[in-house]
Amino acid sequence: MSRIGVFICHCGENISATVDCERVAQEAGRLEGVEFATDYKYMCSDPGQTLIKNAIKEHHLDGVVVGSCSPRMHEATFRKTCAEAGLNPYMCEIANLREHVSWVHEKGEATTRKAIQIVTGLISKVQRNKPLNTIKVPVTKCALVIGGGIAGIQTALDIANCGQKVIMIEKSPSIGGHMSQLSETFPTLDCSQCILTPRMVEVAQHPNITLYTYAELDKLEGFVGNFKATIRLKAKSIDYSKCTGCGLCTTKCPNKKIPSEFNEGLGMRTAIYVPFPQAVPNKPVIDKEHCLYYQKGKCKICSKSCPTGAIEYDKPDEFMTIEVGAVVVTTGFNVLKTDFFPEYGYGKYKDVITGLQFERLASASWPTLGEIRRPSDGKIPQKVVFIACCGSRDPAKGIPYCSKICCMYTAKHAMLYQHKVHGGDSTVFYMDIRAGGKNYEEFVRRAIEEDHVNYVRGRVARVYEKDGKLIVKGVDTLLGAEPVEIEADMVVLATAGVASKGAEELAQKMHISYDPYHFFAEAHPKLKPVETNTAGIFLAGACQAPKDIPETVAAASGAAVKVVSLLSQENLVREPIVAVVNRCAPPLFSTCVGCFMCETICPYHAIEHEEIKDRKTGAVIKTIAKINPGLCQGCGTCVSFCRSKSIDLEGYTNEEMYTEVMALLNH
Amino acid sequence: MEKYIIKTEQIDAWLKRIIESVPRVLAPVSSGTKTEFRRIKSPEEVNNKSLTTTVSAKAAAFPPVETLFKYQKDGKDTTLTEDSFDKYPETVLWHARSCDAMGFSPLSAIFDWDYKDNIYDERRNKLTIVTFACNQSDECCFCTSVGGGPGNVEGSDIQLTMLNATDTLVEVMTEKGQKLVALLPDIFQPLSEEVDKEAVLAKIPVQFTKEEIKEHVSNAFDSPVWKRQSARCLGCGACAFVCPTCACFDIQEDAHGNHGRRLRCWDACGFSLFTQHTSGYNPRPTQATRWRQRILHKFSYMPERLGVYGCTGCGRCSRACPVDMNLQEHLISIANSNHE
Amino acid sequence: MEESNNNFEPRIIAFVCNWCTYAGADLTGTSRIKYATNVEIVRFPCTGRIDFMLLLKAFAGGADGIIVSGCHPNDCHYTSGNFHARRRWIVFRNILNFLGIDVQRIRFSWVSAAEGAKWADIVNDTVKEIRELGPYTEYKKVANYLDEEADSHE
Amino acid sequence: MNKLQERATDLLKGGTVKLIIGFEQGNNKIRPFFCEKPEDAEKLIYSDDCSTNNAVYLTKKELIGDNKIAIIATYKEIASIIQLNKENQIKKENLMVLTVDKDGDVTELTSFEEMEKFCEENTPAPDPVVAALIEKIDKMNREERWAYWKSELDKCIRCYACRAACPLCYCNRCISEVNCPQWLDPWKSTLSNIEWQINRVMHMSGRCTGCGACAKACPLDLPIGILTKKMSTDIKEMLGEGEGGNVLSTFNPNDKENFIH
Amino acid sequence: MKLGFYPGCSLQGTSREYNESVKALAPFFDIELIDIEDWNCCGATAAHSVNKDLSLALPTRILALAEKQGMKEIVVPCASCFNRLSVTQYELAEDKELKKKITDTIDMPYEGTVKILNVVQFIDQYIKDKLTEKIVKPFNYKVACYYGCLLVRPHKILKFDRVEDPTSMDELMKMIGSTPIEWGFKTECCGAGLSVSRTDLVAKLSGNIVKDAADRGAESIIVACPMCHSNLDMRRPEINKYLKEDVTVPVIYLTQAIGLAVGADPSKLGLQRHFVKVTTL
Repeated sequence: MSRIGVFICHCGENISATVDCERVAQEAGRLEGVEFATDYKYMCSDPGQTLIKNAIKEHHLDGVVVGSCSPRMHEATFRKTCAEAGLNPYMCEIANLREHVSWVHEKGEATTRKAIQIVTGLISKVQRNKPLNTIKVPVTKCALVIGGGIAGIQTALDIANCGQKVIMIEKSPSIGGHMSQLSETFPTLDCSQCILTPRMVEVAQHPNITLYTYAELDKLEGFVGNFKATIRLKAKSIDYSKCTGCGLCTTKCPNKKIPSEFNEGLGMRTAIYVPFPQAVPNKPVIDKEHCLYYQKGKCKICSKSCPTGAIEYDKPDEFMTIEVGAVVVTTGFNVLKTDFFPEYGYGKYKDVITGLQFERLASASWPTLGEIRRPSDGKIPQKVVFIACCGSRDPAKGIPYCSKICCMYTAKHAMLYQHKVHGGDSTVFYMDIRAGGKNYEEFVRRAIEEDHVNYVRGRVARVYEKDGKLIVKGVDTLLGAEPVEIEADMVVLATAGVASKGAEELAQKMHISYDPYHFFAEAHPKLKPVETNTAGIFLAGACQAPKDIPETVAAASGAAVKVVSLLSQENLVREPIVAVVNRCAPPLFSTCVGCFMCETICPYHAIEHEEIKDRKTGAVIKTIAKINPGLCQGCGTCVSFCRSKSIDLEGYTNEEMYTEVMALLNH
Repeated sequence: MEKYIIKTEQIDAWLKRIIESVPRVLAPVSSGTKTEFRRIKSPEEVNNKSLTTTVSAKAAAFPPVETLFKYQKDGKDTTLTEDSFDKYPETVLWHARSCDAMGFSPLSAIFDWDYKDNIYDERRNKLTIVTFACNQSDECCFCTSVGGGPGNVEGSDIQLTMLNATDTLVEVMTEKGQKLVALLPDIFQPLSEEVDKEAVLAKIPVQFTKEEIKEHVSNAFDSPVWKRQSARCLGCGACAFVCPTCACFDIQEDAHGNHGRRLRCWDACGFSLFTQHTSGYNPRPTQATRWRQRILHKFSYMPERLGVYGCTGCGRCSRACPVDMNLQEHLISIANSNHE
Repeated sequence: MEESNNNFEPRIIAFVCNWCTYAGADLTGTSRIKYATNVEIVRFPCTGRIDFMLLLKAFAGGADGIIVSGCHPNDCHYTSGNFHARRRWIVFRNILNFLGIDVQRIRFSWVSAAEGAKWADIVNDTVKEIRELGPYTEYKKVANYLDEEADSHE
Repeated sequence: MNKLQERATDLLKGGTVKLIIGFEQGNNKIRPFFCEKPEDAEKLIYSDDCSTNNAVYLTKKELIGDNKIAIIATYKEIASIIQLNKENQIKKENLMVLTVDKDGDVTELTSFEEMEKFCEENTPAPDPVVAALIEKIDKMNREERWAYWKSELDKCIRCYACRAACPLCYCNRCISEVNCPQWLDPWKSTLSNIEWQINRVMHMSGRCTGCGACAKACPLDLPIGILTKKMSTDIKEMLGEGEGGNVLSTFNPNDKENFIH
Repeated sequence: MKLGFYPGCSLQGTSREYNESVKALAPFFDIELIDIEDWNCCGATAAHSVNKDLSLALPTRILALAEKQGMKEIVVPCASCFNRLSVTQYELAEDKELKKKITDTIDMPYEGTVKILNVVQFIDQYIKDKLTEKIVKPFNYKVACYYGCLLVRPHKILKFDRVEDPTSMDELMKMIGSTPIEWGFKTECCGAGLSVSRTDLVAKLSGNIVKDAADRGAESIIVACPMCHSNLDMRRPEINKYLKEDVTVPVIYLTQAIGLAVGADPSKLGLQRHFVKVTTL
């Protein structure tokens, strides 16, 4: 027989003005299994809590129902009170007599009746409750940052500066990401390299950061605090311990006609190469696809020229397994290329380029030393057309979203062009100007007003070449939809920002969700913007959606704080409200029959396979589902889905809920 | 035993009178493809053509679920209430078959072998059974092999046999039966000359004897025959639930907070849960062991302990079985087997 | 058993999720919006946790109406519990309807934590509708058959 | 001996398989047959007239153990095997699926792709009786429907033959056997009979292959098969062709919600 | 090889040569094109701006007839007919209620199973493979392939080629020895809808197309749409007036060009019916 204590709070007069609290306590006291019932003015006050504590001790209560305000207010308070009196806190239930009764009903018999009913329901539930203990999960004190762009750099530095270890992996030979390709940054027009390079170096030198470039995530297992990541270290063909980064090899390499990724194909590189002068690490890798040795079997000129003998051919990719407590995904974005826009002639006409290519043209370093020269003949274009929203906001192109950064960088490009080509003429075709951000609108106005960039509101239908000119056919919607034709020397397309290549595959490896455009999905668009649905995996930057640099950096710092707050704990303490798969005696072991149809229902991928083995022979007798308590968040969807009722949710078990419902109905 | 002749066409008039006089009359009523014993309000409802009902007549005295007692808790006090026996109505079971009537004897043997089950006894005592001798049979029938027969009167209070298109023989075995005759005495003519009842009965060949089966199975506990025979058994409860002699029941609580009742409900030995212990251990872990139990119980344990066999050869289990676990076929094979 | 609909007070059980509708109902309280007393709330972590059997059991236990409410689509605290629940209800409602069980007596709704007023409306609306439909006698009759009939074998 | 019997003899003689689950002639009907000895192979027949779906035996460990077995399969069995596989209940390496064409030739379906293809090509025509009954019930008003089902399901004796006959009802513990809480009254009563059918149909949603074994197993011939049939049709209409079988463990953000206020 | 064939009105009137050339081409590849019996107007440009149901019912009837006559695929050379038939099939597949309404209207069973092929798809599927071996006289010219709009838009429904920069005709022309030019007018509007009412606009729009093709050295413009053809060909006097120059580049159907390449009799291809003489070829 249970010994339940019932405590009805008046909440001053908040409850007692409409509910006859004394009667509620009396009626509750008459119920089977109720050992003690009383009412009190302020149950949450010190004397109120003391009353509960004393009653627990005096009457040896094994369960408590407090009729008071909403559990969202004081459930934690009263559970703590119970715990202090030695009662398991999960043996305490709150009947919501204020928000759900006294504040929404008039004084009267029906109102008091309802209060009694609610208390009755919870008395029955608490009789079925089981004592639960918080779940403790040990934490591996190290974070994995995937992607070495500005988001990854910022995250890694912030975590490392808090004294936690970080492992960063970057798939290309150098960290830096897209930001390292940019010329100047809006809205300040400060040099991108100038602000980024010091941070790249800091990453490389930070004692708490281990950097692996040319490395990719191969596999991720485990759960929050306890991930096991397998990293593929792609063979660089260079022994970095010997390489001094002198660069001699790169000057000797005979294959010099490889379009440089860093320069977006506007410049060339060799097969053994450092992607850009400020690369971190500043040591070369061999691009096997273009290396004569790898392709044809002979050459080895680099090896001959290397003063330290650092070249090592034919080494396979290596795999490394690391244990980390948290993962931050900062894999960034891509811009649309290829012939996605045949009507604009990209790929067909050399002088139709993307915004990112323009960044390289405007960059003070490669490939034109900061002079705007068009790719076809190296001439300085006198008339440039910038087309915004190339792909973005165009459901027909499969990209209904706004790429967010294009308005600003297009204004920046036009401005840079006007600054560099005096007397040049620039036109921007746009849909809307979205310049929300600190100093952003002012920046665009400056382009228009001070630098006299010609802004035309309208779409471009087609770009074609005629007599050495690019004919841009568009429309000016502000002038009554007049067709506009501009003969341009160069056209710059503000192509949409899209999810980075392989994002979908990566998401599947990590079991995080992604949106229809393969951008990774945050756990909550507003309140959990850097978390994913998988506990312990965080996001920052443009892998989530197109973002500009300030936003990316802010998100990166946010993600870093989340990681640090996770790693700073010895153990993760979790509410024990998790699902469990039942176990029973042999020969059944569990009523779970292992259909695993629950696997797809769990938003957290918390359902794992557990093999039940014969103790002697080790043969697998049965494979059943097992809920990983580190991953389970306690939604209980699997519980009501399971046909054989083999899963139950602690704190909201089938029996507890069934009993509560039946007791509410006095059935 | 009194014997009468009644004009077949007058039977309905008699039944009508019985319905008017007796609180409950159960008779085979067809709905859809099946015929079952149902409470009737008029003779027209009866399906006179039906050979047997799907479910046997045992529910007339042993319902699928019945209340043993009710309880009410108030604080620390508990009040128990038993149903008044007045709740069980006087009942006439109309148009049953010999095999139905025969089934009540093993039932009574089980319910009364040491402790007298008042509830069962009361229902059984209030039951008057009017059987119709069978002039047809089907391939599942094997009453003659287990000591019964199409015109067997054991357990019947009255048996009717249609002699020809116009006349029906009425055999009254008991006082209860006589009471029914007395409801409309004018239509019964005393039997003037002996009639050949056997001639009109269905011919059901004897395939084996129950004693033979008993002898075979009593020593066959470890025989592989059980596994072989039960291989296709799906483990449902159809055979037990339709059987006229299966009396296994489960005690269940219909509990609702402070009140509830204790119930007796049909159970079936074919269910895997039937003998499962709380620990998870099951002494009859396979369908083969459950099938063995079924046969041994009916043909070995019951005759040994209660002196009565648990089978009337009605063939209901065979008809109900979704996978054609034909009892007669299996019994023949047991009878013909050497001890394995 | 038969109650006249005028003074019939329906008993309605509300199955709600903790994060949206329970909080929404709290807001109704803090906003002091009044509604009918006929509804009692059972709190679940998520609509995904609400077993369809509990709904049937509520009817069997004597409820005249049921409210099931959770987070709006895309707002689920657990991201997809409400989507799974919605599917379950789609199938469940169809089966009930085919069996002739009165699905009008089950009100499904999405009430967010900000929709205190909507919660009051839903409750009042449901109470009104159930009052018009009357007590769910036919279901209760089946549920209490051992009381109702002298002998089940009829 | 026909080709099937020859093949069976070979398989058993050669020890390729320990057991062949097939069909034999029973008492006026075709019934499942477990052929373990080559000399029994001549009893094997091929028929799609058996009311039992023999795939039901594939999840019975006590019968098949860890042995390699063969099943002589019709559309019904194959459709169930495909679904059982999706639910991790089939050890493909221990199962040989044989089917017989109209010329008596025996074909082994070695992959699930082949089985899917077989099912696509051999989908039986819908049962007009079932369709007519569904239509009739659909046309009733709610009260009539309730009266209909109440009277039909009142007859149910809870023998669970419907469950036993269903290849996809393979749970170690059925919800009807759960007693904490006692979701379903374990005795015959109209309410729990109805609740049992609701559970059965809900649990079958998206999984049911429509073999009709449940209805054929019912000793009382209750129209329970139309419940699963109706459910399958409704699901297809409302939720489209689900992937992986179970519509209730997946969702589409655009699922209809016209009933949600 | 037998295939269903829907000529439509244009191919019986202004574009007889298109019909003739498709039909002339077929025997070279052992294809028999069978007209849908009792076919009706597809409603083309007019119906859908007047009455939506009518604009769907007309093509549905055609497709229903094809189904009834056991056709699995039908060849629809007219781009406008192709467009209307495809759009109708799509809309009815998307909307069950609409399908019911329309099939009730035409009072014929309709499943929507017939595959609709435009002329390029037809050639791609049934002619392309054997084309190279059949060429007797390569069509060795510089050509401008002009697709117009009806063949490719709306892409969501037609799913044919690349909507902004189609290349399928260019590929075929390359196969028969031509050199297609790179140009920006492949899918520009010819003014079709205003063909009769605003010839001045047609002159302007079609003029720009013809001019660019000519300027880039095209010796002929290849089309697969009767509307395109009549605007670029029949309206040439107006065009030339607008352009203030005499552009003589002929406009010929894809099927005519291929027909010439495989050695069909030019008169059977209807080349004599053009307004802009094709003598230069």
